[in-house]
Amino acid sequence: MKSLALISVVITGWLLLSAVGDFPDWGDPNSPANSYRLSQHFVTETFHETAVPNMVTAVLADYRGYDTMFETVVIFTAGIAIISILRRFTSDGADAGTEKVYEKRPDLIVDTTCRLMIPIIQLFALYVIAHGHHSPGGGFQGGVIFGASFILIALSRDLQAAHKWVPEQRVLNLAGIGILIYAGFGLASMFLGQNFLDYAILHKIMPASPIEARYHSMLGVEIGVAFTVTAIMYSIYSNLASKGTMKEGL
Amino acid sequence: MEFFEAISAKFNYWIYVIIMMIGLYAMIAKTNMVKKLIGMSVFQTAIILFYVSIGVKDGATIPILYHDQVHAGHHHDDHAHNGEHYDTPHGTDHEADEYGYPSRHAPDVVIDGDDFANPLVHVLMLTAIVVGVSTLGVGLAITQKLHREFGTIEENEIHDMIKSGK
Amino acid sequence: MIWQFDLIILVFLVITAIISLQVKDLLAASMIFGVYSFLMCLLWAGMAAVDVAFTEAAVGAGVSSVFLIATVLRTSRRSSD
Amino acid sequence: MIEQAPALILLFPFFASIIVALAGIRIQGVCFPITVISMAASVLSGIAILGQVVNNGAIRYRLGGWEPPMGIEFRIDALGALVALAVSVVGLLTAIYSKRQVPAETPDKISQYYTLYLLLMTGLIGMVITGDAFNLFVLIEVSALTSYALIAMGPRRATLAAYKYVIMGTIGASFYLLGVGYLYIKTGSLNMFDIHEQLIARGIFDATAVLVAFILITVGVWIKMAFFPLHAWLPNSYAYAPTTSSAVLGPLVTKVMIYVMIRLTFTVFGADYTFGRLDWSDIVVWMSVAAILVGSISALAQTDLRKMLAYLIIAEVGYMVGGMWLANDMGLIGSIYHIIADAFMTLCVFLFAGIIFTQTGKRDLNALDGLFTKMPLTMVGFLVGAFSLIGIPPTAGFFSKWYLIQGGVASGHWEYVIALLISSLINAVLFFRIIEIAYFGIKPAEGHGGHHHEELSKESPTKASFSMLLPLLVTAAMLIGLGLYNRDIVAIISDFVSQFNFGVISR
Repeated sequence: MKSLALISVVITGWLLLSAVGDFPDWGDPNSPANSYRLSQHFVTETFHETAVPNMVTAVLADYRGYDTMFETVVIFTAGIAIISILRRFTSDGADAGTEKVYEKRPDLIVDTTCRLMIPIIQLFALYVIAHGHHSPGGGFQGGVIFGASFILIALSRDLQAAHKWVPEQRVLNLAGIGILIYAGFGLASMFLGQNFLDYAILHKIMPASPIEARYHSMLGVEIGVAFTVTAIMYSIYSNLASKGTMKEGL
Repeated sequence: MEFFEAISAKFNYWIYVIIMMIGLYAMIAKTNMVKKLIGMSVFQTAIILFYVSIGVKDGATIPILYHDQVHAGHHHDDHAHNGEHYDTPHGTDHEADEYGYPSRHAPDVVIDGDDFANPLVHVLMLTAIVVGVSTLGVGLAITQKLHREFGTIEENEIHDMIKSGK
Repeated sequence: MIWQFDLIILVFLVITAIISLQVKDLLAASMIFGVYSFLMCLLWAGMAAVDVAFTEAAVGAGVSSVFLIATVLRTSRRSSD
Repeated sequence: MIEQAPALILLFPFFASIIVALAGIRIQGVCFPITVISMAASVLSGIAILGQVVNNGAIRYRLGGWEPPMGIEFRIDALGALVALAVSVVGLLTAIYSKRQVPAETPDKISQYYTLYLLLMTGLIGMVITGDAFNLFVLIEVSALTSYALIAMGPRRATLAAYKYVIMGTIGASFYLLGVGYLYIKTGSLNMFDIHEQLIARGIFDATAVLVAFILITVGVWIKMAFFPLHAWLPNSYAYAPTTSSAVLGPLVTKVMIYVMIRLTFTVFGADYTFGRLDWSDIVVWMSVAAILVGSISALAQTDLRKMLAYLIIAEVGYMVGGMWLANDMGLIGSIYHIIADAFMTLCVFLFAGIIFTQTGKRDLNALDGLFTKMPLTMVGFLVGAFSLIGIPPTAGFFSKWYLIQGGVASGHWEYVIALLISSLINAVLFFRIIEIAYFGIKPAEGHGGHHHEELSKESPTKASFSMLLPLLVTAAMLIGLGLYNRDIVAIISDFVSQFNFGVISR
């Protein structure tokens, strides 16, 4: 295996390096990728067409919104895939693989610190989601941070404690609803007579101009992404940490 | 010296290939499944590094308009700095679309294309990071299932167990 | 982007990548992989890709490491290579 | 409504998957009807698209209303419409087949199974109709993640095969992504048609980066389609996965990747570049000859029915890759026609293998002992599929091979023609062996356990239920139908093929 790996690495590496000399210099503003009308349009016109100052958010949620919908679907797929691979709904007694990793004791310092941190983390996550139009961040990043706060609960106490907040069923509902919110914006624009995901037409049902309709729809879409990502990140963790039994975490 | 310049202008691309090959080697040569998955993540992040390197422009800043820049067009507006409030200046002589709304938002804001890094590659790589973590999660779940069934996470040991008849 | 910093981070990236793939203890490998992701995040932040860096900080250095550690603790810390 | 058909063909299974995920956990009974209804609606949209394309030419559908290349667009031409329809029909048939199988094989994960199944269909249909190179990567990953899970839901060896598939599949998809990056750095565009225009406008066909991009994309797609030296992940994955999973993965995933290869080669790089400037036809055709021979001979060595069929897929992939690289009209027509024909004949034999596995509980060929009298209809369905794989008229397999051989003769690649004939011969040997076992039973001389097997299998196999038999017979009928109406289908394919003037490509 090692010699096979070495051969393929050498061939691939040589192939990739042979093209490096052909690339434009690093940081060249006049390289084809940076000067072609595609990226120029995204830089100069995004604010005029969507009213969003963060170009990345606008391109992510509007120009390439279809991609982002499937990005959310990838996350959702991963969540469902991990449940279908690992989850065991029937408890068949003692399992040799899931012995306790260490003795669990409630730790005062850990518990208090997490109690203190979790509200702040969640508040920050909400800020990241809501402020994605104006600063780095957005639904995905905020969703991961929000999911991390639930992971912190599960880590600091027990998976059961976290389950009281977010039962398995509710997690999956949240994930599905997130995608439905996203695709719902697309479907709404379809019903109003435009193509899938054309938010501008939504101004008919929003008190806003077409450009502002794009702005507000993007926020809605980001919230949908955040729902799915939060739910699936926690779901993946709880499955991996309990080896699919959902009984006890790490 | 010429050689040094040729490298220094593109050293990002050189090192991305090195990192990527480290990952590829681990994906093929390692027998431990978790190691293979770490190698996979290294491999994928190297590709993301390559894409991000494409979008760099000398002298450009992050692809987010500054607060002041956004409001530069609103000099007629006294409340320009009262928060995130970018409403369209109605009643000016801007072209209107079929619904009677202005077809461009804040038309007097002029943005120079060379001032901001290429946002497109950032968008693509956000998606690629998501794909990477999803694949990592599924790979880890399969690893755990294999550990549950065979009691090991070494691929060659599992092969031996199958060959010797369970 | 200051290219000196860029170069230093890139060298550290290569080092951490090699260490995380060579160390026999998988828990240590996961931790060093987190360091690798964090360095990558720094690099991208320097390249003006703040959104990508933010995501990598949350996903690569955060959640991915947690997933890896969860798997390592649930399976085995030992690695033959 | 009709102008939204390009989006609807994909949105029906997409929305259905989420509804199944949400509602199916509580009420498991809704999973199957929702799946079948959504796939049927998708088939109807596919028919609408095909009608529109045949009458009015290629459809362009702008997602988000943005003008390409700023936004993502669907561009569906004759080839895309045909393959998309074939994918959705196969999806519908497998969905019907899954009614009894899924509760039997994965009893506690029915809703997850159907969710993944519908997401796989969404991904595959999306791959066929998208016109954006990066969007294709995202959809490849959607279908790859679902495939990993659908395989890993099986027993022990399936899980190991799935792990291998994760590693190989990720390398393939990453190579593809890297290739797109190399194209992007030279052209600045992501839309497939726009990349091609930019390559011409900038005159950079000679650039090393474009060559490396071509190699990376081709090798990445080859890994995903299990082309010969890169096929290691396929046989065990498809042989040990749950039967419904292999019945949908076997016919579709490799065929859609071949479609993707044709799409990228002809739309992004162009026939002039691939066959004129590079002129690697000889090497790739020889590789496909190797793939055909290795696949067929390995299939001959198997005693496990499904593993044998999995090796046949590798041989069939060799047919199609070779047919495309023959670089003439007939080869390309044959290759595209074979995508559709092979989707149905692989489906036919995999459905048969699934029925046999469920009804007898055995994996090896001895399970077929004397089945002609016990399951006559099942065997009739299988016979049509087997005849098609061998290439006996009037089944679709005969006509696709006919075009491929014509292409091989026209381009002078005799080794390809000979490999096709040898492979047909081996298929004949394989399937007549099965027919012999099924019709005459195992002769006592063939093994000491023959008598013992007979006793066991006499009581166990029961007649296949209607939901399993119906898709098998429909598939068999479609194989004959595709064969009888081959002229109409080839006429549609020619619409696509005739844009490439192979005659004037300078060699």
